[in-house]
Amino acid sequence: MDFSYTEVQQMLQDQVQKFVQKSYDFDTRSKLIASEAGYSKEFWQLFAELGWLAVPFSEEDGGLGGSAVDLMVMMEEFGKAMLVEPYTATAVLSGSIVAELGDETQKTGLVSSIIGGELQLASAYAEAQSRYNPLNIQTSASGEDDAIVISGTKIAVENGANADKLIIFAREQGKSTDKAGISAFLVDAKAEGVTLRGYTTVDGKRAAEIELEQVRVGDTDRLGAPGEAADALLRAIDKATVGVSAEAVGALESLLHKTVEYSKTRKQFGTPIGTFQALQHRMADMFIECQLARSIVMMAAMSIDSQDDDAEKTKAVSAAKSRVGKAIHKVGQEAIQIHGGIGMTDELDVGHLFKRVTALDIQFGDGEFHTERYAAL
Amino acid sequence: MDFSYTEVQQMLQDQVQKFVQKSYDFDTRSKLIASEAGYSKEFWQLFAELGWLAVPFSEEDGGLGGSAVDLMVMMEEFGKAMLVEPYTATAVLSGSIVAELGDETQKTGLVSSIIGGELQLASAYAEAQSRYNPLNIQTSASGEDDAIVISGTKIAVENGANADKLIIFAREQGKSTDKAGISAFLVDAKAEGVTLRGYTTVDGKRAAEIELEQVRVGDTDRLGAPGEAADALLRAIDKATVGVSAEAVGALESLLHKTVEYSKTRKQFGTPIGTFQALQHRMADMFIECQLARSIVMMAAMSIDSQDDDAEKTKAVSAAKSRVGKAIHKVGQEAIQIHGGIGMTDELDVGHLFKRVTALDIQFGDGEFHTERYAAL
Amino acid sequence: MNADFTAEELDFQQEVRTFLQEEFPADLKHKVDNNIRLTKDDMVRWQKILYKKGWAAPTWPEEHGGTGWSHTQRHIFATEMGLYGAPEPIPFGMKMVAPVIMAYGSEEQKQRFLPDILASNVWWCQGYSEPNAGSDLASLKTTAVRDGDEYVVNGAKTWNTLGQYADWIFCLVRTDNTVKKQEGISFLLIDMKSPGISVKPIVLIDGFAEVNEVFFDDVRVPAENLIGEENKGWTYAKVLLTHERTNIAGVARAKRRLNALRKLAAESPDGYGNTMSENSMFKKRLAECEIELQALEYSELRTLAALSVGNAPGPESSILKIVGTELAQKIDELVLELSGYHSLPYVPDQFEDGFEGDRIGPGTTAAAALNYFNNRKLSIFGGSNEIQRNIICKAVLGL
Amino acid sequence: MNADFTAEELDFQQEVRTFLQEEFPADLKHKVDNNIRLTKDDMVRWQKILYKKGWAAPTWPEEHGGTGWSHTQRHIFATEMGLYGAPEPIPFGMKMVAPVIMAYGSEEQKQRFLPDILASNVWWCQGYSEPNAGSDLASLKTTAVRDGDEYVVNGAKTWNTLGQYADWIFCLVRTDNTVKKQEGISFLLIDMKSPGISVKPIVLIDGFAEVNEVFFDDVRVPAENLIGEENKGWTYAKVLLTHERTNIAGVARAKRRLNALRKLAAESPDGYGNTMSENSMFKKRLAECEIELQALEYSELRTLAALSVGNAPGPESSILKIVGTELAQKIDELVLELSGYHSLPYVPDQFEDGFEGDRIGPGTTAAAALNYFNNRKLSIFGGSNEIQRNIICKAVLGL
Repeated sequence: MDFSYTEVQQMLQDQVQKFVQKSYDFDTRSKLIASEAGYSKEFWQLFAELGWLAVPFSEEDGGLGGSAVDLMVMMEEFGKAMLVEPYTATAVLSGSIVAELGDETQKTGLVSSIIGGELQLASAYAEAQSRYNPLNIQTSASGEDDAIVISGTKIAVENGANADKLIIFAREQGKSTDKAGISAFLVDAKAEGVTLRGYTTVDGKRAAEIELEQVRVGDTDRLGAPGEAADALLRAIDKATVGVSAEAVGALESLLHKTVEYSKTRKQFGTPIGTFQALQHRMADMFIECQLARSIVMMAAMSIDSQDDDAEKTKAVSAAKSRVGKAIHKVGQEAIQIHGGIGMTDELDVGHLFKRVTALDIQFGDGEFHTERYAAL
Repeated sequence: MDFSYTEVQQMLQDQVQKFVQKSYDFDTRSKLIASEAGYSKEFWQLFAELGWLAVPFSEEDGGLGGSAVDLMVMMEEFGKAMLVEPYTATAVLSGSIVAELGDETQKTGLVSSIIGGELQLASAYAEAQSRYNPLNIQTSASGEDDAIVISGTKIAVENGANADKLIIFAREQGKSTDKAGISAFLVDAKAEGVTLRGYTTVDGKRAAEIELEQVRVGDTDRLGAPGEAADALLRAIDKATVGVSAEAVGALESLLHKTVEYSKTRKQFGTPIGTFQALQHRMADMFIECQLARSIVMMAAMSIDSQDDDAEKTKAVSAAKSRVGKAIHKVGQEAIQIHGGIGMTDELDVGHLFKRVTALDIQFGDGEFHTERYAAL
Repeated sequence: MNADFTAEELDFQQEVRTFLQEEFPADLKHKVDNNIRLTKDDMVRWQKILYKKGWAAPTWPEEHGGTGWSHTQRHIFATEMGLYGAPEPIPFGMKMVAPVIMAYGSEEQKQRFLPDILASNVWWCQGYSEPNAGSDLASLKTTAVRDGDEYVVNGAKTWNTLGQYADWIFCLVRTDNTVKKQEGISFLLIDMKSPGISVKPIVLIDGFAEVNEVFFDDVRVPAENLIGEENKGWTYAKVLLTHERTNIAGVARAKRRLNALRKLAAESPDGYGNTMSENSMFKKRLAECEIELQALEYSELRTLAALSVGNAPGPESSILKIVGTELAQKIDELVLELSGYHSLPYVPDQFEDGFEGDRIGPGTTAAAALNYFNNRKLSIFGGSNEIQRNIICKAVLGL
Repeated sequence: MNADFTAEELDFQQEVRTFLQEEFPADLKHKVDNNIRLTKDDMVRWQKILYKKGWAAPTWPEEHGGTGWSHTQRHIFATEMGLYGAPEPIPFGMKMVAPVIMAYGSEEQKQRFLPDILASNVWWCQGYSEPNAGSDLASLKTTAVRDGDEYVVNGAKTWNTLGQYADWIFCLVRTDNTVKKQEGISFLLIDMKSPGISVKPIVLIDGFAEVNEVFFDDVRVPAENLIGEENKGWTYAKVLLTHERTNIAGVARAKRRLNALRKLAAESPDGYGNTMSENSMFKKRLAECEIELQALEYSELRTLAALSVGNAPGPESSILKIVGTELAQKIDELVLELSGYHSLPYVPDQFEDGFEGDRIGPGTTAAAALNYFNNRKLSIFGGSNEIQRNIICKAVLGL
């Protein structure tokens, strides 16, 4: 039993903290959100140089080892500063899928480009009817002449509008919720038949709806065996779920910290509101929520790294996302309430942290969904 | 729309308040619980004289009208003082069943005896496997020679050990959860084959487990038509559920009142604990719970009195019991917590109020059960 | 005890329903049903329709143009409006400044201001809160210094709802710094066109600017615009604050939203081949909201019944405010839960009148997160729920 | 970062398991599994078995007979004990007075008291709380007045757990009334057989008298029983209060109870032909408890890991106390929910050793309400959860 950080983890944490402190204040972030791309390509290059983009990959693939705990340590710091760079979309989710499903040729081309910061990816699996079941896929892929033709609509594709390439999950066989029959295809974002509708999300990231009309790809664009992409998708989502849970833990910590500090300076009726015991005990409860969220995300990360059994990993991930979701509602709402009106304004960071954690609750399934999934497992 | 009390309701409330103030302090109650019968026969006679036992009955049956609102007004006061007399068992539950199912002969004999305070009844429907489904009945009744023979085991029969007569719900036909096939039989408590195991309940009432071994009754002991007692049972339970919900509202009010008063006198760190804002806001929340509980019980009582549709009534009753159940957990637990250790002691009334409301939550189905029933209706 | 309406009341209910069906403009109904914000013109148009019908001011006495309705009729009217989705008139003129003018204003002030409020000719806004006061209203710092026949006003007000539309603002201002904070406050009416007033929108986290800061820089206000006596303003405002706040519980609105929620659940796939209305856990959360709403509704009816027999409104309104806002926020959470990924796009403009871009997602789900964010204000504004709990502790529990 | 045990630790875990299976008496196991209370003899018998094995005092230094285990080993030991249902030794001697004696007692006192604590020859109880002090411990009023070589003690202590069995009591007493309340307190060891001591049981709402009041009427205590210096008692006690409280989170016990709960659900009919383990709402509540337990467990492991690398225990123990007790109480509620009518009979005697009457209902369900009532104490005693929140506010949040 060892809960200490490795040297690499310590380094990652220090690096992100320094980066945030030096280069990523709230103003900078706001400007990035308002910019065309919605994130900083310059920072992305820095991430590559610092090796952050290599974190999700195994050493064989040229990465730092692919440990979920490493990811957790780093993404918690991302969360504190509400980074808007598409780390989850490109490096974690798409990266894991490529690493697991890609053949040597595909991997050689893609993984090193991701690690090098030269390639943006987006994974498109969710559809309007799929809610939080990533295997609910109606987008179809069928052979026609020598090509494979993909048609369907994808929603909530994080980084969709900025991606060079899209990983499209489409059904080659089976009914809409079958596990078997789902394939992953690498599609150029500019391919004919691809229509992207990009938007900013409530928490300042970028995402897109993607319409695929008779998009033609070749056999070599398929990642993995035909109809067998589901397991890799689920595993990638589990790992990314630990990542966003850690991101949420970081953001919750920021919310707690800012609320406590505000309560020490904000005066009402002649005294700082932080001296009112009713508010004090509620802040103590926020602290407890933050600690429990942190603990269970550590549990899930360690489970991903050490468990062999996929079902056990999934259960651990659902436990974490469930508990973090509860903390998100409680800590997020209390932070706004204790701040009062000022916490509702666009110009203060607290409201944006609240929006970020709310979006993280939804990503990959909200707390209620994961509680049910846990109970069913 | 009129939320004021009628003269009768005002009178009932005054009467009970005066009775409690004069004759029913905590010591008296404790002695009654320790007495052999577990309640006061003298008080019971007084209830008869004051007309309280006539409240659940229609005017045709010699009662005061049978209004659920009347019942609510009175039982709320019962609840404040935690009465242990078997009012619900004899007058409300069994009384309603007899009034609805009995033929003229049966009613003449029984209803006036109930109203006159001469007869104690107990309704036995629950069984070990039935949880909160009163129609889950395995106790069987079958014809044999000229008699009907009843066998089975009943649990949680309130007033069972003190009853002169038992109303036994037994199945003449159908599977164990069928609505059709359930009959009600009037059985002498001393009849051969009846074994009673009486006990005191956690909230100071009396109840019994009843074993029925080949108990022989006649056709004239059946209340209502063969196999058609279920609806009357459900209606009687709905009405009694409003009664115990009102009882709970009264007890919750006592808990709130005693907690607030205690907090004004109990000092910690040099000041009354009622000045600590964290506790103040929790007491405000207790007050809110009490008010919401009261409001929804009024809604259910009015629904019983004015609605024609049984399903609507049942839904209103489940709404009330669900919400009251929530209030019971919150207010009961907070009352103990704010009192601290002293609230846990047998010698103070607060702990007994807590036990009473906990038992009332369970009676006729707890809050969670009724929330689910409401959602399913 | 019964919750039934009389035959006359049922007739009235029917009259209100017919009126709403016939007179509430279809384009406004469309906007309300699709989460599109109403413009100032929309609101004024609707209020003038009510005025024409004679129903603009249910809470006013008849002498000033009120309806002369009983408490029950007012309740029926508010309920039917809420259920139909017809917005209540903006409260700042009708319900906030008018009662103060009626109670403490001079005859001239009544003649001058009340008819235009009734007819929705003049849009009012409220100038109470200040940047550093928050829930501690009485600590306000905006000053009004008497100079001849005028007051010179300096300072800033905040959380000024819809002040961008306002013609007039009613303000609490400090006219005496030397006494206890409550005793140096006056109640002043100020023309928003006065030189020296500037309005700065405050964008909230849902992307809308429904509140403002209002700055006063040597604004000269005729002394005739003072209500009542100088330094008595806090007393007047307090009366207003504890004045019957109709519909504070928001029961009808909550009913309407729960109906919409049920409909949305029936249309929302659960991802596994069923809809969310078949998800037993979601059904239970919905049931809990419905049950809470009934408890709230009957709490409101109890208050109403007490008013009807002449009792003064008590601290019950604090309960209604707390429970009503917490329930509204819970409903927001359930809508958000159903909306999921559909609620993530941040395109506030698509909920503005005249948006011509491509809409992303259906109105209900696309607005879910924004509504969830925006409605956090419910437990903060209008006397925060903490303040309401303090009131219960003091006024009811004697703590 | 990993939560795995080393090979040696796994061996040790196996050793503990084997020991428990072989040495924990079957009659005690039967009692524990059936909610029957252990008698004093039961507890002493088990503690002497642990003593014989050399495992009586995992938290003591080796020089006094401790095990010399690492923090991880202690954790493994506590976990296995909890999972198996073997009770922890009564803490008053082993974990409460012994550390104080070790730290502040004289050599004579160590010789005199520690071996008998280790061997469970002497039963200790705690004399801290007083009838009018509650959470405000330092306001205690029991006095000890020096008279020659003795102190004369007068006053009353309360919430004295299992004092009816005790041979000795350790007390905080007031030795100086003229200074700040914390500065006039001394730490005194008193023989329960001293003339003038009387013990009055306090029956709790579950019908049991597990706590007592202890009265001191001119009780003469040899001055040699004073720990450390006069008037320094508060310092000593505070050290004890913040001393590592092993197993305060109750993780292993909660795991054991959740296992039992799952089993009970599978055996509990829902009344409609299925069991409660098929009720999706109940399953969800159970899942929430399991998830909370994992969050709690890893919070405890984090604390343990920090201890293992030499960090002092911080205010984390307040979190563990709050979350652990609230979870235990939530489990009580779920057991009660499953038990329903079966939990209503009030027959406390049937859970006492040697009860020969007819038992009503199976142990788990019949004890459900009594356990629910009794365990409300968890959030009150041992530093109420309000006090724990105050500690977090002060020590962590700087409020």
